[in-house]
Amino acid sequence: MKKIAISKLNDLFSAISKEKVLYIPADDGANQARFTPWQEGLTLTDKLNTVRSAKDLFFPQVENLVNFKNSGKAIQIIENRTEPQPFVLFGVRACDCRSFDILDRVFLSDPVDTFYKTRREQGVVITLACNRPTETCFCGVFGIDGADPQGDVTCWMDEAALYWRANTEKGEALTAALPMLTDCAEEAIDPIAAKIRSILSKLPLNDLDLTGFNRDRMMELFNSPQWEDLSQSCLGCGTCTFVCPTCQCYDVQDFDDGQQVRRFRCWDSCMFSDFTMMAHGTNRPTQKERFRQRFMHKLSYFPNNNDGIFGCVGCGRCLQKCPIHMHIVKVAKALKEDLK
Amino acid sequence: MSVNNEFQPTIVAFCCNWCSYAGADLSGTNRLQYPANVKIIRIPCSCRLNPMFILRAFQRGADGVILCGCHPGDCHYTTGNYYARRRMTLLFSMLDYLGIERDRTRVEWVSAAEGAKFAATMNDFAATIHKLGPNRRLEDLRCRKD
Amino acid sequence: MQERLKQKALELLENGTADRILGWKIGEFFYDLTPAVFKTRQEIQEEFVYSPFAGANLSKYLIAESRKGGKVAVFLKPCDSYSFTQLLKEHRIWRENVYVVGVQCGGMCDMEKLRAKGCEGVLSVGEDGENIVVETLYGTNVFPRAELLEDRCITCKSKKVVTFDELIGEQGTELESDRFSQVAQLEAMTSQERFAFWQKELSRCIRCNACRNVCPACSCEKCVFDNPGSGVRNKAAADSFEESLFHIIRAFHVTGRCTDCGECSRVCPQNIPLHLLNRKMIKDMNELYGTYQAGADPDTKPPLTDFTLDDEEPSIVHTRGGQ
Amino acid sequence: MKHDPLIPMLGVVTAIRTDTPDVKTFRVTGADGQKPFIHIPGQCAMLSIPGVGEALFSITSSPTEETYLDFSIKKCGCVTAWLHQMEVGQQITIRGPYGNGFPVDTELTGKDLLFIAGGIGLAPLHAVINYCRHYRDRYGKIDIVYGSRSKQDLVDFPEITEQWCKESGINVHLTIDNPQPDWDGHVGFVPNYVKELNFDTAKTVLMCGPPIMIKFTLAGLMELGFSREQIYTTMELRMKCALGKCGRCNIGDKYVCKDGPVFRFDQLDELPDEY
Amino acid sequence: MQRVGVFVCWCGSNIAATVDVEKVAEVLGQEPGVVFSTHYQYMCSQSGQELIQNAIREHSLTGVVVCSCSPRMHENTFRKTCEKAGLNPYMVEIANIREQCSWIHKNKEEATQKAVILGRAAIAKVHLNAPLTAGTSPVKKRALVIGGGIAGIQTALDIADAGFEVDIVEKEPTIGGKMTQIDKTFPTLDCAACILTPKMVDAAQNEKIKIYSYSEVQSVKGFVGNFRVTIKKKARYVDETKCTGCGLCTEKCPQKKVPNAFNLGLDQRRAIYIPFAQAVPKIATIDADYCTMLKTGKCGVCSKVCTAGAIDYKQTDRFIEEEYGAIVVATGFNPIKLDQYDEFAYSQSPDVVTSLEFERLMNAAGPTGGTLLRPSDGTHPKTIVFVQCVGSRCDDSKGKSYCSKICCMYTAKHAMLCREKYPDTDVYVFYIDVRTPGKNFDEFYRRAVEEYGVHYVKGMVGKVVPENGKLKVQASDLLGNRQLHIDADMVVLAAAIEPDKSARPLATMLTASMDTNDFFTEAHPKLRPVESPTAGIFLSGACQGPKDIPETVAQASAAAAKVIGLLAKDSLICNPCTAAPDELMCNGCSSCEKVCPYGAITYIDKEFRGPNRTTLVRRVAQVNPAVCQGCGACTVACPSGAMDLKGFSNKQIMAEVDAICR
Repeated sequence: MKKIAISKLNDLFSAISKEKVLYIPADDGANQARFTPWQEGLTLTDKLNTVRSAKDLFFPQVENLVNFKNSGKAIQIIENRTEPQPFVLFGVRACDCRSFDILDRVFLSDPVDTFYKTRREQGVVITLACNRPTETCFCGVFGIDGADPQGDVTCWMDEAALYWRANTEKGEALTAALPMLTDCAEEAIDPIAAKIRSILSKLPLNDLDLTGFNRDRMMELFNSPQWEDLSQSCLGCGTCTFVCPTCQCYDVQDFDDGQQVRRFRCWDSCMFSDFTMMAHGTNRPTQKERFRQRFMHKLSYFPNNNDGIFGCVGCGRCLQKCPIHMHIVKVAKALKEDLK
Repeated sequence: MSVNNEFQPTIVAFCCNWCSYAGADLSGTNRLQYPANVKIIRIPCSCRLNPMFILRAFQRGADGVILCGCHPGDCHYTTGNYYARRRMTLLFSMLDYLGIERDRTRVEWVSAAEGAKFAATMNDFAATIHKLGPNRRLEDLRCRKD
Repeated sequence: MQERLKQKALELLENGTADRILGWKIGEFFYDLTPAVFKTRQEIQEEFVYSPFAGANLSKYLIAESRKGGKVAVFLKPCDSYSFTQLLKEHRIWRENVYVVGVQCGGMCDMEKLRAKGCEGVLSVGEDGENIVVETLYGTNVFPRAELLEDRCITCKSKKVVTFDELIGEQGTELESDRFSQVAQLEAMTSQERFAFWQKELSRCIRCNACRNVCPACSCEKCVFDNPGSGVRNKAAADSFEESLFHIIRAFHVTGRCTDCGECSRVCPQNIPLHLLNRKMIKDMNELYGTYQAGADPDTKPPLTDFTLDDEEPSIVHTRGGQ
Repeated sequence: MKHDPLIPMLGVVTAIRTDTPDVKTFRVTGADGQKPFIHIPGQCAMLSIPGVGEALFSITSSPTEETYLDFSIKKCGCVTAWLHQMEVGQQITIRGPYGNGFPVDTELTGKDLLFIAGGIGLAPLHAVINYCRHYRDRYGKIDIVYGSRSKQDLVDFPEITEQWCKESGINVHLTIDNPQPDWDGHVGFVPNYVKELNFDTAKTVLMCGPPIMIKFTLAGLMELGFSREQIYTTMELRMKCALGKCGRCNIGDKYVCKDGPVFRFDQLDELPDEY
Repeated sequence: MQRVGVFVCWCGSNIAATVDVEKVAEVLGQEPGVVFSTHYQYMCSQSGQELIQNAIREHSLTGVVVCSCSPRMHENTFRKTCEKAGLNPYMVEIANIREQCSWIHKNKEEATQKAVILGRAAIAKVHLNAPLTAGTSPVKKRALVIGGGIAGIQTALDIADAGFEVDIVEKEPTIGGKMTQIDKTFPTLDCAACILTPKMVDAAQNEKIKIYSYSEVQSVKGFVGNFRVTIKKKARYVDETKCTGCGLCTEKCPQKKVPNAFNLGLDQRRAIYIPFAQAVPKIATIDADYCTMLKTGKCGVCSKVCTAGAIDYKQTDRFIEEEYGAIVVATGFNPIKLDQYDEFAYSQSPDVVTSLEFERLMNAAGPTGGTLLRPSDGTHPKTIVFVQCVGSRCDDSKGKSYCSKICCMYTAKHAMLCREKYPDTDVYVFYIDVRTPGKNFDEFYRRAVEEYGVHYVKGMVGKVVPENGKLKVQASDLLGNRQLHIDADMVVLAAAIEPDKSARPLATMLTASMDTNDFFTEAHPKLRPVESPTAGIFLSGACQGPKDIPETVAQASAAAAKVIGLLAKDSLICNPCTAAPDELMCNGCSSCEKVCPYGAITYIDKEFRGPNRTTLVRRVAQVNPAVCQGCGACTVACPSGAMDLKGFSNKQIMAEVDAICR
């Protein structure tokens, strides 16, 4: 366990960013926080979390895959991917940190997505315990401990100091390069963690119970008559998807810039009406099917294929951002009724 | 880009078939010169010009877009240019509001008889765009050619 | 107010005026209301809510709801009623299947503003005169109600319910509001400043389409940006150009149809002031072509489908606004 | 730099055969003239024309063909329309193989096989049939029921009549929907024909065709006493990545591109009806 | 994606001199989808067209791009060429590399580069072209002539002669127009009335001709072959069916102080009047501005004296709707108002007159009974100064930039007639140039100078000042290089002529185009001089440009011939480039309907298949392809992009944009 005085935070950031690009959650001037490359003068946000999740850094909204050049009957494949530079992501919350595990299960399973993989390899994740969880937090439901997040390095903060614990080799290596961190006792964080846990225990959404959302009940959940009513107000926008740290659906599109064809990958949302559109129709023709897909994926399909791990980390972003507030907690609670 | 690396703007001129395209033809018939950067796209009427086309042109690397149509009152389809006038006024105002240079877009009414006006307009517009330099505020970086 | 609406809903259901009610449904918290169709007495009694967080404009749902069998009753706030009327004008809602109950609105509250005041872990709110009392995990806070109002409500244009079958409470009037002041401020900037402003705002866009999907004017069967046949389909904000393109074209498509209900800015997860684009168009139309309020009546021609012989030339742009 | 599975390789169209008014078969090799990859019958590949789009197609040729891949493609969308107007020598991009394929070397060996195909549905089965013909001794009796709207719409008619029909141990049953002058074979829809043919139930069925055909043929086979464990089919859904990641082609918790496209009907029964 | 053939035309040296046609053909040959590319000296020639046709057959082309002159020139030619080779004519695109490239650029490299880009745009467009088939629409076999002057009368007579019904709408109470006011005609000096009035009578008596006098066109809807016109018959307060034209009322009417418009206000008439003796129809008309009865309700004299009982004070404007296959515009001209010409003292002295007023003063049926007298004091003028080009060939804003064409000749006529009738008068003509290009025109002018001793002075009159009953004329003699001061008794101004004021609103109704001077534009200045660019609208007489009588009559007959050609057809082929909605995307919002100038868009409720085997009814737009003229206003009004224009689709135009900006 290491520590550094809060007043020295700037030195720490400065030292880290000498070697690697450092992203920290900072206010963006529009009343919200986002991960921003650190530069002299940039300070940590007071906000609990960023609006856009930390997945952006590993799975960006848009990335170029490959270029082509068509000429006559010939095609030239131009691989022009830029390898990501090493970077450090500071201030990741416990929920977002868990989301990397979920994304890993998708992108690092065979066949491995090399774009994601290299970013994961290049990125050092420094998590930060949540001093002030908010009412929309329900990470605890998924066994995530906001008082002791994972990642390459875990940090805790109180008024005086930042506490630092390296968890992995990557974390150790980074720590070794930061001499301003001084040693301290493991127990130093206990009061902080205890305080956090006492708040976590009072969170209103702790009562969310997801037992029974397993493979055996998949068909039952799928055929629930409630989907009709639940999906009724859904606008079919991609807000929940795009702020979600675990949503990873993507689209591959070509853009002809007049000289070359750029094939890029971009986020997509299963809530969008054309998500599964083919030349002769779509198998999810109404918002009901699309809405069902998103929540079934998070609550049933994903855990079925991944040792029961839910595709949700309880970050609460969709609870705050859904234009009509039809969020995963409402859906899960409604479906739970069916399983009783 | 031309050989001497001087900025050569790309200018798209949308011309209505009945007046301005004929006006452009007339300026050709009269051998009135205007810069080769100006490329004309024939549309049936100025009211056919969808704002999307203008934005598309800027996206793909145009530095200026001009719409030429019949003089108000002379539209072959009676009222087309009146609608075009309102649409373009509002569109240009919005582009201006978004901070796009006002001079990159223009509407000019050119009749079939105004070959000289057509050439003069194009010369003037091309000079204006040349002065403004490359379109940087409403461009798609993927389409940038340099 | 909520009780009066509830009673009305029950009454309409019971006397057969409507066989279902479109309203707002209670959520996990006091603020996360969801538009919902209520079919039974029980649902209404237990779940129907009308509170300062019932911001969602219900009129767009009626496009689909009015086409279903039977009759749906709906509660429309003044600004929602403008959207409703505009949709009627565009023949999108089957009027005969809708029973409209107009409701007055004292302005809706904005959770984002509460959070911006550092209120985290909000558990409940109460009203104490003109103050809002907020209980949080971390203690109690008191704020004047006016400070929590949504921006769109601060510059409310009208308290008049334009179309209704029945009204709960007093009919309101059109208000003098300075809703264009922000637009005017932008206009007064230099071109470079405006560009910087919008670049900063629009670059945050994540193309979630919430603004479009919530917008009552954006109710196309298929949006051009979703249609592969349109030639401009794009769903990713792959280049800053595409964000601009999307928002410019969207603003243009709703020009003369946008009632300035403000939903676009309310739902934007990135807090982009999208209404400033639409308001600019409204301001321009008012100044150039005479005052026009979309949705204010079912007949007036929208400015873009109309003209006069002596309209201003597009070059007028050069003489308006800042440098 | 690692090669990403999303990045395709170059292929060349070396031959184009027009099968029916809306089906063409394209022979594709790698840019080096070699077969791009080894596949299992029933697997698919992503073909693409940069700027037009990428789409998944069943590989029609048997893995036993050593130098090329064949794709029988029906014109139905913008990628296929583009493919249809290509000329020999056109380069395309290709990546694959994707999907599980038919269990030709495990569950199907030693079995009597019944292939049922409708229209372009023959394409994936074609690979299996020729694989089975190549390793004829590994399989029992082979019956093929193939139907289409008309004689002109029967894909790969010459190969069927001149090779398959003439091979011993293979019974080919062709049918068309409506009578026509130059047709002296069976007339009628595939499901009915299957029932008429009254196959014994000691067969493993491989079926592919339009949904309506599948639905009624399945019912017919049930009537004949077949069990759902005996019947395989192959699915087609919207796909972008074919890697099980983009999130489109799932049916319940199974991804068609990874866990499929070949499913047994008893497996499908456990999945939501969303296809 | 099409199989495209590219054909680059040299146009002799017109293109080839500034554009490297060989290179253009070569570069365009590399474009996607281009399977054949060549160049040839004259693509529009017989062998050029054969070249295209052979290529279509040999290379199974599905699209053709011709890089040549303007599509306005030869698009149709090449469409027909391709059609003959079995290609849909709308699979042809023209890249305009002559008018918009080779003719305006001098640098060959630059022009070649531009030609390539224009070619690329055309190729990009043709890839998205779809075969279009033209529909047909029936032709209403009836023509409308607007304006009953000599032009209108001649056109109507010729059309009627061919056996078609024709209506004349004349805004004045009588047909005849300006020619009725003219005394003699140049260069033959025969009497205008003598040659005009028989034609007026012919028109009135022709069974195929119907004259709507004192009427105006109120609205025009429809399109070629199918115009629906509303004609306003203005209230003349006289029952046309009863009035015998006896003229008694016009003598008895107590209101005598009405300026006589027919004599240009040089004398007065009654409130009820027949413009002149030979008026057709010869029916009285009450001038509502002056009639005491209509204004105060007290009088009724005419009603009392009318034995036919034709007076009807309660008459109102009536509206008649008629259908026509073709419309001829013959709205004629007027001299410009000279209020702004203070230097000629037109407003100050009654003895400064326009040529048309002078015409009335010389006319036997005019206010002076044919004796030339000064309007001010009724004395005989001894010195007359004619000023030419008053408001013609003018640089300033009060005049016209064009030459009014007829002034030189009528001034010569006036001068000659003066000298002939009153040899004791001195006649001066001030001119800039004397233009006499016409049969026997120059001879006529020379006779005026040589035989009649008219003083022709090259120079402009600077000022006319009325002083002691005389008109002091200051002028310059450019040839003599001196200032002239003439004490004249009368000054005659050859005022420029301009189109009638009714022409502009009419043009808007007809959707016919006009030039900046409000003359109607012809479809082609040389090859189609009597047609408006708007199909079914034809031009007759001075509404198209200044003309003398023989030219007017010639054009009138030419317009008639064109009308006859149109009416002889049973049906017309429609423009296939019309708007069409994609019903699946149509919102039914009516935006398109509101901007359609032709009323071509209607709505129906249509049932569609919805998801999951449901059906839903939606309001969707329908376009009548026979009515749609293809302007595209609706396509932009449509927010969902459901409405698109065939031949100029969104994707086609964007493909052109992309190709140009590439």
